[in-house]
Amino acid sequence: MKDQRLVYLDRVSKVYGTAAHPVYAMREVTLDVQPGEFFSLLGSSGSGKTTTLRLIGGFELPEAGHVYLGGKDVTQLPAYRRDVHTVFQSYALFPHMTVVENIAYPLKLAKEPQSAIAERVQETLKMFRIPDLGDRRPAQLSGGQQQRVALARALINRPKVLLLDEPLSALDAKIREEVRQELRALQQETNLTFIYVTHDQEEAMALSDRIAVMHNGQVKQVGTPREIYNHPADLFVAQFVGKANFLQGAIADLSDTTATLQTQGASFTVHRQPNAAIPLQKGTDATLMIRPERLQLNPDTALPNRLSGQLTHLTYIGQLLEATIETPLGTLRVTQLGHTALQPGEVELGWNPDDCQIVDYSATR
Amino acid sequence: MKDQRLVYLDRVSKVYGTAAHPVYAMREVTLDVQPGEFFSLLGSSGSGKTTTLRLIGGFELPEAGHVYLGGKDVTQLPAYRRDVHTVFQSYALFPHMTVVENIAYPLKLAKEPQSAIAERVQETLKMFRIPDLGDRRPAQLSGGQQQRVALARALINRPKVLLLDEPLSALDAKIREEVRQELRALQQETNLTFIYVTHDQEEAMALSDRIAVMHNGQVKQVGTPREIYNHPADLFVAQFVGKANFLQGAIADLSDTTATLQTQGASFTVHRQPNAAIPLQKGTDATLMIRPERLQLNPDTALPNRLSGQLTHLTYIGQLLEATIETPLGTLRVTQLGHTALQPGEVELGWNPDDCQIVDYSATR
Amino acid sequence: MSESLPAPSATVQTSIPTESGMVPQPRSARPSWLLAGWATLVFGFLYLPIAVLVMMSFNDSRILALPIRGLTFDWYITALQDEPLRDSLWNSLKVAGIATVLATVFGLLAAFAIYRYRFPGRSAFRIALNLPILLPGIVTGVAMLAFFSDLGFGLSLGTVILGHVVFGIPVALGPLLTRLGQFPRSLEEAAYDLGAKPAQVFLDVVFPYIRSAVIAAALLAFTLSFDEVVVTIFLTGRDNTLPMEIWGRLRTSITPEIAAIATVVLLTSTVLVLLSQRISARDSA
Amino acid sequence: MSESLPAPSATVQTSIPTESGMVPQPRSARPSWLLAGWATLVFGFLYLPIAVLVMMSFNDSRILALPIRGLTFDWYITALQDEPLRDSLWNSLKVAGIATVLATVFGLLAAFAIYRYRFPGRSAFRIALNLPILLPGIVTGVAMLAFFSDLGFGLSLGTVILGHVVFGIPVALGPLLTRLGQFPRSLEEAAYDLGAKPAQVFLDVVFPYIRSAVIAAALLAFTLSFDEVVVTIFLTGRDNTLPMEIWGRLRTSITPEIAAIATVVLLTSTVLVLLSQRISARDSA
Repeated sequence: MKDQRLVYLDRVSKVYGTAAHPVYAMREVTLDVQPGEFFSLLGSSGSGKTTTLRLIGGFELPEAGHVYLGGKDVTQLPAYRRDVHTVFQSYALFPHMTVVENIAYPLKLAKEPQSAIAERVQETLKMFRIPDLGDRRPAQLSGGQQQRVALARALINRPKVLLLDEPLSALDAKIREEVRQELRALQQETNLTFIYVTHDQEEAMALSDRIAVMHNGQVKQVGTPREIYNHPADLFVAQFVGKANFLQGAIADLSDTTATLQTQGASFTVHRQPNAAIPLQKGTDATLMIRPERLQLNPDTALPNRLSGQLTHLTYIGQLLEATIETPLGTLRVTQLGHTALQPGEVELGWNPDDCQIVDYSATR
Repeated sequence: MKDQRLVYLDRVSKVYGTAAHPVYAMREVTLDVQPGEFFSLLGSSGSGKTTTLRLIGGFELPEAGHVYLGGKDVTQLPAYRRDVHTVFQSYALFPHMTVVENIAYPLKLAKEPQSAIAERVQETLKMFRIPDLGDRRPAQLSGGQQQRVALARALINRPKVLLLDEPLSALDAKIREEVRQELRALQQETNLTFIYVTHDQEEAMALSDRIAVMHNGQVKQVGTPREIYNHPADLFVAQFVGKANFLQGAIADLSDTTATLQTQGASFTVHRQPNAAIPLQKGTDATLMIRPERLQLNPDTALPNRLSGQLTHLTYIGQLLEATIETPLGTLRVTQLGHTALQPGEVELGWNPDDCQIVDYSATR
Repeated sequence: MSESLPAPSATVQTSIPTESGMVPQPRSARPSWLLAGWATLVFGFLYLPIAVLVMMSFNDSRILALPIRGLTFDWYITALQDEPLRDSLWNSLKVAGIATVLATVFGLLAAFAIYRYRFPGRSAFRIALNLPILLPGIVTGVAMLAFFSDLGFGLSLGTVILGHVVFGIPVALGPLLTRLGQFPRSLEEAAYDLGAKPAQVFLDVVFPYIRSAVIAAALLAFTLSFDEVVVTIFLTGRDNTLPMEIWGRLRTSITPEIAAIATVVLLTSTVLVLLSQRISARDSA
Repeated sequence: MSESLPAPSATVQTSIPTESGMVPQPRSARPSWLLAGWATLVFGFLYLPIAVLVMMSFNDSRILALPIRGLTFDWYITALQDEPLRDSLWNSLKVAGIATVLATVFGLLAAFAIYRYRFPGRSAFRIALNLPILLPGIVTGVAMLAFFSDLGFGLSLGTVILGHVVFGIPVALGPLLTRLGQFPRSLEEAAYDLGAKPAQVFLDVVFPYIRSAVIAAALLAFTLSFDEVVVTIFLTGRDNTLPMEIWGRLRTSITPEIAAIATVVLLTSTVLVLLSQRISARDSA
């Protein structure tokens, strides 16, 4: 099934700096991307996500490891010999060429006949709904239009893989939402493989089939948006993706399917993830994570995990209402839909064993 | 009750450009800010929000209208004669002065005795939890630390009003959330009046007592976050703040408390806002707005407004799950909490008369 | 807004209509008579002498007295018919032409080396290249003279060209480095990415981007060489360049013919300099 | 990752350990021998003459022949004891000192006017100020001479100073405008906001920000004045500046004394120029 891995990084390391003070931009990164997948690299700046993208694009040489494209080792191949195109963060449109000349450039390099080029360019302009902009220069276009031209140029000769380096970051918030949907639709129509770099978790979650969360040059977790949000591999992923409440305690009891966390004066039952990488042991310290929207306020039915506290503060942001609740175990946040009726005062919190997860097995770090 | 208006703008206009081609940065803006209030100016770039702030700060002269501070006309007063301080977007810390010198600068200008200055500065450093940074230069501080120094400098001699010009925009997403909470706490502790400029509606909603939504130099609506989100004054505010679904139709029936909107093959009952500025008339075209989280999917009880459709697409972003539903009246979006179980297929939508609102009384614009 | 606010009175209202055509000055604007006075002083001092020179060249008398009684082109015709002057003009054009080509090519190479490669001593390399333009011409002139005579080189227009190339390189380097510094590396990467080989990347993307700077650099180098006196004096043999010829004749007194030829040199230099500034400014805007 | 992926073989694994100390070159790096060769050529041409001059000044014979047989400071002592040389050095320092102060002050005023006020013809004003440094010295020299003699001014060190100020202003303007262009307007507004009146804003905020540029500008103006020859020749009376004195003596031949004094001028200029560049670079980094 080797063919299934369209892009495959095999323990790739990229080092900057000197031998005495090496700075690892990537540390033994292993990744595979399937054909037709929308794959995101999610991380903050300095996490190595852009370096990973540049390495696939052919702009960097790794110190160790191999890069495979369609089963072929391309580690040493320069960018112009790789069947992979990039949409740069700045779009990188050629300022002295018109939109048509920009879009035709890859075809011109491939030495296609003039007439075929003209036809393909016209088709592409139509497809990206910019047929009237052909004679403009990049400087005469809006941000959203430039983005479309950059996409059109990168896609016109159908690369195996399209790499996108934070392509929405230069756009206004409202346009970004719109372009995001277009991007997803484009990927589904063309059925091409997209590798997408972003620091915006909401963007990554909304767009991707799978996400690789990166931190300090390492891949922390690879999975679908749901897997990453609901079953973060460790404390870092739990904190980085979404908001979360954490409770510290010690493992008091273990069964095949559940664990019991003992805190001061309370104990909580947790559903164990069958594939969790965390080796739980009775007696060790552990951190429990509960997402704010999983906590139920004054639940109707008796839930296995319960905690009472004081609702002290409400933050209203339209779609959502965030309640701050002071409990004996610390401050917890609860999120509800915006029009929920809540009042400050005494509240009862409850949640189910599979609404929470152990994300760290030693609180003594 | 004139004293209640700490800041009062009386039909202020600010014009750039030439007489032949005037560009209105502010057009007859009237605003009042109460003492102790956290007041936000929300708008996109070019809406006039920053010009309004600069006018209150004393950096711009209006072409028409008056600015009152504590009942006194300060329209012609330069910045250094106004008891109002600004936290700039860039923080504007003096690069050749240390943190202590920066914070002490307003006291030095006020010719306070050296010993009193030293004491107040030390207090302030402690209050802002930066006691160890006193000898550093601004360039040696992180973004969050610079922000605290800028706040400390602006607050040390207790101005009547603190103006904040997008103070969080230079910070990382995660720190921004943290600083936002600190800012709100600071305002509540000190009980000072904050006027806050932002383009980020979530920030404005989470922080403010009241918000003024600005557009093209005009104030479109002033109100609490809940008022603005739930009862937008017009179509612009409805679109600008939060996400919304819109249905076009004609007013078929009117009573004192409700209106009926007739669309192709369906009619909907709307609760009328008593203070709505929109003069509804039987027979006119109208636009109905429903927030995505107010739409109920396959409701248990029979709701007055119903619509059936096809759930075609689900976007998962952790806390929230957004469903795209194709109906005979167009595409609607429904938002639920992230862990809600939804499947594509036939669905029934329902909502109550007070979950929706008429936002525009003529669809023929 | 609370209901009890007093309605703004009519008197307030009438006092605030926008005055038509009034565009407010920013707060910091001061009265500009100080600026105007100072500008007059400086420009008077700077440009009056040049005005006098130009008037002299058009005056129909050998003695300049204001107001001018009559205008003439005679001095220009006299200057044109003067064979040594014509020869020196031709020499100047030859020297400046060759020096410009060499300085621009070497400047382009140096600019690329500085821009592209991170090598040890990169910034020292840059300063070392810039130093000649800032060092006293008389010292470098003396040094080159000593060097050439030590090597037994005969002085000629060739040695003048070499000298001008040394000064031309840093002059050409300025606009080239500025423009290359603005070149977004991503444009180059985008070209590679779309399938262009290194030579194509240079021709299709890099050169079009810096073309205006190359022209500006060449114009500057030409002007410098055309006007140079100090180093030229040391390095030339029997052949004179135009400024040298003017110089030689000035030893006695300023004649209207000299004023005419100086006016031509002035006009040419001004046009070339303004042209090069305009070209640089157009693209970096 | 699917379960059926073949495990990477051991041979692959052994071939990819990080070689210790290997830091990769960026893709675009070419062999650097071309660069090195070219650098040698340019620098050889540029700096060998200067090296010859310096060697000459330390050589214990009147004739320079390599290798040098002995070193001596005699030529420096001879130069120092030479009264006309000493006088001309003193003249140069006077002229450069006064011209520097005037050029820096006027340059500062001009820089503020350009930076702060939007007045009609602002960019023309800026170009007009810059032109003198780019116009041929011989033309401006001739023009000033014609002007002064027309006005009946006696030529003296005073006229030289005036001429140097004209060239010094644009030179000083460069670093000042660059630095003022970097000045964030918000710093000024912050100072006003916190209660500072206009004069305090300048002293507390603006001047500290541009101080380094003022020093750099003054150093540059000084160097220019100290080294200037062309305009000085036209404008001086009986008093000679140091470069003029060297010039006059060179008419015969290069003596080791001249080499010694030229070495001193060279060293001073280099130090001043490097100092001004360092000061500008330090603050704008």
